[in-house]
Amino acid sequence: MIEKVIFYVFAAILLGAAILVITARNPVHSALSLVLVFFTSAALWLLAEAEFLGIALVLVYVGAVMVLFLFVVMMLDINTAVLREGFARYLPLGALVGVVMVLQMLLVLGSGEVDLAGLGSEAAAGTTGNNVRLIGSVLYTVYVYPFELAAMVLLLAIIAAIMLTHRRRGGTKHQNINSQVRTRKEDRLRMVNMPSERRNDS
Amino acid sequence: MLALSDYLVLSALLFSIGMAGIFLNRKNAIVLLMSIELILLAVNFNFIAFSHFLGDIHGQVFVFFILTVAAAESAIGLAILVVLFRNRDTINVGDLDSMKG
Amino acid sequence: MLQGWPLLSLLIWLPIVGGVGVLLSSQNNPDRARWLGLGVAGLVFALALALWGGFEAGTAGMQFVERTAWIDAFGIDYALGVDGIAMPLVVLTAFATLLVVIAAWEVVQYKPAQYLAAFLIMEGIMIGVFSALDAILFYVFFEAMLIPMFLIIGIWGGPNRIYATLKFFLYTFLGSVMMLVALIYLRTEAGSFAIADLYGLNLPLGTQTLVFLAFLAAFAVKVPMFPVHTWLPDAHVEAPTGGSVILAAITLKIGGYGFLRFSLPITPEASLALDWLLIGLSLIAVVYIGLVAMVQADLKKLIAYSSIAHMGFVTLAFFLIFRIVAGGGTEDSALLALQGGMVQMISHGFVSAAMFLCVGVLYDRMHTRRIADYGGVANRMPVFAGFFVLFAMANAGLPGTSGFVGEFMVILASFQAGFWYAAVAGLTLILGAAYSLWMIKRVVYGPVNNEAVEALSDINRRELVLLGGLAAVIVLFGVYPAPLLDVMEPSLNALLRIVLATP
Amino acid sequence: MSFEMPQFALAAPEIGLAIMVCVVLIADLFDRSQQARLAFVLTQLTLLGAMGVAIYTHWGSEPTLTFNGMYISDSLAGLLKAATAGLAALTLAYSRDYLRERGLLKGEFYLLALIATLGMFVMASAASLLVLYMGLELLSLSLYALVAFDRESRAGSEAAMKYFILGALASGMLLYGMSMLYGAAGSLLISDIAAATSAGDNLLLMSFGMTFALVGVAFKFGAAPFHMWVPDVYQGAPTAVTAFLGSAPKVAALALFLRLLAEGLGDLHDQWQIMAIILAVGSLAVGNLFALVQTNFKRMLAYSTISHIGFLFLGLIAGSDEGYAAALFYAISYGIMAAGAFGIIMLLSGKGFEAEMIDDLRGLNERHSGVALVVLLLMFSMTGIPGTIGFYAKWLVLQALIEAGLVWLAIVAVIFAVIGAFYYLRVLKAVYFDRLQEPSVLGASAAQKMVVFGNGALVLGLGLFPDALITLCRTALGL
Amino acid sequence: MKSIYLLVVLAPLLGAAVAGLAGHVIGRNNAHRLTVGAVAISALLSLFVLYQHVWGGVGPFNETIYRWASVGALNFEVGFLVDRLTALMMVVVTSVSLAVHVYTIGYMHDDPGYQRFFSYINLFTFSMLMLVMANNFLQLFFGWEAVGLVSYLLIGFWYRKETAIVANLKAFLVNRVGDFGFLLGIAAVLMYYKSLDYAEVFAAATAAPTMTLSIFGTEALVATVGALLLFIGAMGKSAQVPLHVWLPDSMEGPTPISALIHAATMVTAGIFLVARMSPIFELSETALSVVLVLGAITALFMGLVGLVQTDIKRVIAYSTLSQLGYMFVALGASAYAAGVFHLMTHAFFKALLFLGAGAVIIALHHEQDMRKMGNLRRYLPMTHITMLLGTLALVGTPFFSGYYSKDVIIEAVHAADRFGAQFAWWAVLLGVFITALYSFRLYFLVFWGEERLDPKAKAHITHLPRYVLPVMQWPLVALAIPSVVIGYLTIEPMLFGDFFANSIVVNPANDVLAKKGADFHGPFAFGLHAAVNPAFWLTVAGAATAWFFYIYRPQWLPAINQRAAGLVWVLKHQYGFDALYRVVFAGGGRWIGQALWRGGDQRVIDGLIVNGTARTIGRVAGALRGVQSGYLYHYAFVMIVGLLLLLTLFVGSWRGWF
Repeated sequence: MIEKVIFYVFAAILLGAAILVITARNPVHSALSLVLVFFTSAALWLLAEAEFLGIALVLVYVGAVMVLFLFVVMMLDINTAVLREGFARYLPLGALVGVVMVLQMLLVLGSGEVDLAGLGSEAAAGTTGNNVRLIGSVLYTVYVYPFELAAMVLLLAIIAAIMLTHRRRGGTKHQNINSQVRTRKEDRLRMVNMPSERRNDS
Repeated sequence: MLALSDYLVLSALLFSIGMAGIFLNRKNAIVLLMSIELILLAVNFNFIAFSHFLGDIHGQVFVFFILTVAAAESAIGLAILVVLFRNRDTINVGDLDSMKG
Repeated sequence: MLQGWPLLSLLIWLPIVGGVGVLLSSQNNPDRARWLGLGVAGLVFALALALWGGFEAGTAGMQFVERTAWIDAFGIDYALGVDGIAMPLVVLTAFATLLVVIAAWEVVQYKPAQYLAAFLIMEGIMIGVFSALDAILFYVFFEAMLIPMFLIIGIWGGPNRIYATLKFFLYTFLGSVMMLVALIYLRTEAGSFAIADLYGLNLPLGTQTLVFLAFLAAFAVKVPMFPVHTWLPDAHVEAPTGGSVILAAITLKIGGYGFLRFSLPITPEASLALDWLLIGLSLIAVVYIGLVAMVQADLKKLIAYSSIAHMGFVTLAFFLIFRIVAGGGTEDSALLALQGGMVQMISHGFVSAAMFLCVGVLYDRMHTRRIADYGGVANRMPVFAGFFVLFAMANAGLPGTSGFVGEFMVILASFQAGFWYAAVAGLTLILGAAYSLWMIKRVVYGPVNNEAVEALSDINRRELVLLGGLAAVIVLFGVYPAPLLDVMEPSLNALLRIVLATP
Repeated sequence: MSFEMPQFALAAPEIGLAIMVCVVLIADLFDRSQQARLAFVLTQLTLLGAMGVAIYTHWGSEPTLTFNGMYISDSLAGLLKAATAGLAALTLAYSRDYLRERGLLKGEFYLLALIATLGMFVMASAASLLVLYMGLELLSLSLYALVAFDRESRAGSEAAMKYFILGALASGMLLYGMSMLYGAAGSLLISDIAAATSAGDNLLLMSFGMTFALVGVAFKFGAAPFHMWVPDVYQGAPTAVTAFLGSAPKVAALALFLRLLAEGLGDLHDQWQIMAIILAVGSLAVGNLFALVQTNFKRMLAYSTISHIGFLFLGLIAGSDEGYAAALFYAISYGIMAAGAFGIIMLLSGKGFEAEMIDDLRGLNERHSGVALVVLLLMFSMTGIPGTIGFYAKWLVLQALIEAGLVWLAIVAVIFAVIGAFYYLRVLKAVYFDRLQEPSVLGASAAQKMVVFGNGALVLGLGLFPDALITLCRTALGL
Repeated sequence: MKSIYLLVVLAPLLGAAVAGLAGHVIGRNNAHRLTVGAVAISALLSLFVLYQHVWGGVGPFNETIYRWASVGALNFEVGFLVDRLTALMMVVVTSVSLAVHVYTIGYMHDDPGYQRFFSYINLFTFSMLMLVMANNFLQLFFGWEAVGLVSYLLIGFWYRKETAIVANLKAFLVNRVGDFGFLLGIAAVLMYYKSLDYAEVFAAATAAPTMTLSIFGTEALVATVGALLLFIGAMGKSAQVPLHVWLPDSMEGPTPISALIHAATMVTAGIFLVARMSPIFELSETALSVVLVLGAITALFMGLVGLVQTDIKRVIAYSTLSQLGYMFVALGASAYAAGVFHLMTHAFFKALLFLGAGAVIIALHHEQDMRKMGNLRRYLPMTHITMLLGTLALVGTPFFSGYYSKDVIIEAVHAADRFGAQFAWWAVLLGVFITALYSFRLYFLVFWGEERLDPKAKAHITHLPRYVLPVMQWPLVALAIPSVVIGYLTIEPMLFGDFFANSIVVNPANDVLAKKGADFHGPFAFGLHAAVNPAFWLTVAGAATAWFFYIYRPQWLPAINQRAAGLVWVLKHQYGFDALYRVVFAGGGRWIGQALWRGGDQRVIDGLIVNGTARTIGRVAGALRGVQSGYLYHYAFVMIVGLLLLLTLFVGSWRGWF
């Protein structure tokens, strides 16, 4: 019973925060709401006995990813005043589509049919015991292949992020003798044919 | 006792909110990234719920990988956002219409 | 002796390889391109004559058969062979291409190597169409024809060439894809794409009807039959002379050939059930198109419309056979209809080619195709005028020319189906003469109309060879068509048995 | 949790590729040519080697599972990998001149392409939802980065943003579906899912998940109505990237479909068939109609891609191995055509000049008739005219459809094919019929022309002798 | 004999080919030497053939020369049937042709198309011979069309003249209308008699005289349908109402061909045809009645038109029409022999008249208007004499050839008792008066009265020797002789003897000539009989009337014309046939053609269906492209709607919504 109460309370906070994420005027508010979403999620995951993931979510997401988000938000210094206009105009149609979809999904998920075939009880054997140990025991054995792939994904993320955002700092100057010697006229000199600029008196 | 459907319904709502965030957002691209996080979170809920009720750890492992990939994805997404901002001085979604038709 | 040779493969690939050779070797050397093209076309024609020479006239079966596995996964063979129906068309193709090469000699100045290559490749593909024994192979050639013709009209055509070539392409493409669907469907029934295996399937009538309609879409556009004929006048008007010649002389025949090779034997019951449609459209073509042809102000359009009317005769003949047999005619009369249709096709190949070459001769000198711009050409070009009148007469079906043979046979045969068929078909006698000779009157006869006509010079030796050769063939087949008919008879007879056996 | 030592040898293509990623990454640091020549050469060698290794490892073997059932080695995987690697190599071969002229010739380009290829390899051999997802993300993330590769390009970054957001959304949907499949089957292994499906467990949940998964797959293909990203991304990305993006990943998307929907959910065929029909017909309609009104060649090709995907889906709709083989053939042949078409754009473009409008092709026949001929072959191949590979692709699909009894769909398909012919012909009109006042000489390097000719020869050669490739595709699917 | 027949046919063909293809190589003189020689050979051999058939005891020849084509059991062959009818026709054709050839040497002397002309008339001779010597319908049709072709070429010989090229087009097209029927007739013959060979067809026809077929919803005799269809062909070629309109216009051609083709030979092909087909026509009372009535109409009404013509050649042309009508009347009355007999006599005197008219025209430097002639006997005595003889023969002066042939026709039709015979009899009787009237009108206007020459023509004629050229004069003489005597010489064997033997078949019940034969007591007696013959007195009346109005009181003429203005107007417009055809067929055809082209092809098929579809697709595409707005949220929205669509589909099928 207490589980239910906890579940519903956190679920309510979760959904409220999620709505705030997408509706907040200020992206910083959105980000902070998202942090709240993650926290409540972590709580709910703990409720489902996924302790490791719950903690990881807080550590990784709240601790790292959301910081990154906030960093970018602040770095880009986005003007918050002009945002959100037009939101209301499309809301009816958007809401309609959203509501219809939610209703259909709920129709399926809430139909009771999904709880069949031994899914209803949480008494299965696999989850008993130390959650971290369980995950740890399969992660490097059974899941060695995806694990390596995950490494590849991270490598990819590093390469991509650096490639996209890294800029040679403007201030540093260094010579490349090779290229200076090999240079040809066409590389340096570009003949541009453009009309002379009219003086703009008025 | 909580039922599986409780989790699934919660996740469905979260998923819908995430999707609504994507098509309702007219201005700020960064919120789109956050909406995606919501969607992935909803998926994670599903996996954890199933994992819990199936008594099967593999769902949780999947979530672990999703978290990893989502983090990488965020990194790349933010990088693209930065590139976009440098090129256009805006991340206003409504301005991204140079290609159409 | 010749039966053992891969003569058909040679006939298909020699021009294609030759065409590519011209393209590769002579892009910047027009003269070399011309001589090379002439050499290849001449060689192919010689081979085609050898094909005729080696052909055994008395049998109905396929001859010069070649068979190599091609797409093993579906049991599709590279299977070639000709019977009495296909062989004359192969020879006609080689002949027409030779004419085109000669006709282009100094006339085509823009990228002559590409021009000749396109026609040579076209030649190989068209011969492939006539000699394919496998439905997919047939279809491959059938569709591939679009490529060179698209370019020929589009690159060397007239001012409105783009509209014309797109229309040509899309029209024919739409028709032929329907056929592809039908062929694939037939494979599911027959288990093979070999054309011979598709005969005698005994499909239910409803299915047959659908298959028949699909074939109709392909072949009716190609022929072209009313009401899907409007691409032809446009294509002809815009095409260069050679393109018009090939279009009229060969590609239209492929439609007729398709009816004989596919529609009738594969879907005989549907042919019987829908013969009213085909006959009706054919008769409309004869009368309606005849009338339309009469009022054309453009020489090529007029001839194009006349082609449609003539091809209407062909389809009429092919689909009247059921009514001939039902109407009390003998099977010989049905055969007469088929023979007539075939002869009409071949003759029209010569005659329309000749007409278009004549227009080409005029166009090269005057750069106009408007009838009103001419008048009194005979004063300046008497030899040409003689040829032109002869060809117009052949177009009108004058006895002694090849144009007569088919018309005569078809009208005789159609009477067996009923008086009215013959009566309506016979109107072509009047209409054909009307539009052909009215055109002659306005172009060839009369006083010299303007200074441009005054400045005309008579045909040169090259043109004399062209037109003279055609005239000789036209008269020869008009006076003595028996060799041609004898070659076709066993095959047509066999076809007739297949068609008439089922219903 | 039982654990058995994986047969690493079976994953030789992936392992090799992953190693080479690292090698290229490091080698590029020491490459002083400033042109990433080393990275290029290594990448191409890797891809060609990977083709060989893939065939050697997978071809002809009975389906073997390893990595605890997460990795499958069968002929299909071999062919898919060989095809993706080959197409990737082909598109990369086009890219050098184009990248050099834009100052983009950096090792990262080849690195990202290699990682993307790795992702495709992973998908081709995936026997688990998780592996499938990881492969997909490897591919997608590389592609997002590649689209934004030209950092100075406004269109490029815009395209990348759109691609990223929509791609992530699609990934979310796919994952949502996968979570349902997991829930219904109680396992991440595709073989277990197939077993659960045929046993009839939790069919409602399974079908529900399948619906979402199908959306994810459709997005990767670019099938309507999940196609919206395609034109913008194709147009905005650097052409070298578009070429890469437009060819090999289609084969990978097919791998995704085959592994997930055909192998895993083959028994739900009745359920997804109708959805796939909607996707197919929608793609045919949207692709062909929108392409008609384009003036930008790249954008037109994008819509043409959508229409081709529609055709490809028709093969999948049949739900038979014949149909899958047809779709496989279609994907490979389309990859070859798309590579060629974008290769032509790269060939024609010069420094500071993107030859991406149809009008930029005008008078090409006068500038270089050989290249014009290749364009001709490519366009007719896309139209589906015999003598080119594109015909057999369409033919096989139609055959599968008709054998499945869906003749009406075949007719719809060919009608759209005819409509589609129109815009391909418009390209040829520009190439052949429009004449320039003063045709300039085509200034492209001989090497690049050779690649173009090779591509054209491939289209023609396979158009004349398609038997080998058809047999390969059919064998891969056990026919 | 076969080689002789072949030579008869091939000699002119060879001449035509050489003169036509190599005319400029061999030169003018060689061209006419060659062609005249060729025709001379044909003529001599034809005479020999006739001699052999009549006196040499040679029987009918019926053999195939070569197989043109065969389909199954059907054979299409080229072969000759030479019997007495054919032999007679051969002689008529070649002899008139020879005369015309010789005459042409003079007439076309200055024409640049000299060789071409000779080539054409040689070709014509060949074609005509093929026609008359055919032993089957195919070859008949070949010859039929070939003479039509040459006629076309020759009418348009002076192709610079707009009127000439209009006339030849008209001639060809009108003939084509006839051929249309003719070809259907051949088709009918093939269908019901299973062959195209005369002998087999006639045998089959005779064997099944009552075979019927269903047409127009009623049963009709095959013989009737076949005969009528064939007769349509004959109407075209022999210019019977209503297909007569081309013949007067054909006078645009050079005069020699008017004589040869449009008077003596080609236009009589229809007569020959019906005579040849007598076994079929005899089976159908209806068909014969039609022939009879149409012939009678032509004979009377076309003669009337001749009265108002001012062009010398057109007068003769209308006369020809009228005389052809006479011949058809004879055929319609089953007096085939009389028809053929008239054909022969008419060939000579009508050719003579035309050549005479040609001589006049040449002498006056191409003046054809009779109002600008008069009193020419002073300048052209020889022409005058021969034309007078021709005129006398035409009007049927006793003992002249025309008298015999025409009178027999009148008598025969009087004796016939089939439907229309009564009308025909009146028509031909009245026609006699008309014939005399227009013939003598011409004669008086040209050769008598006051001189009304143009100065130019006058100058031309006075510079000439007394007659134009000997080569033009001799043919006149040569034709004048048979015009006068041939009837007297041949009436007995041809009409009342057994000359035609089996070549013409007459049902004994219909055989009016046999009835008349009882009253026949030799040609001389027949000539004397004129005194009690109304026809003769009508002739005299006609001649007298002509004399009265054109010599004695020409000043009364205008008044008469005014009185009968309406009638004259009608006659001058040839009863409106030309106008009708021009408006209804030529104009209507063009109007329909335009309507079909602009309305059907351009507007409906191209505009609405073809381009309309393309336009619609384009519009739809243009409208749809707005969906691809470029906005990310729209894209996402579309995706989500797509998802919703699939989801609805799934949920719907699960819940059974649809």
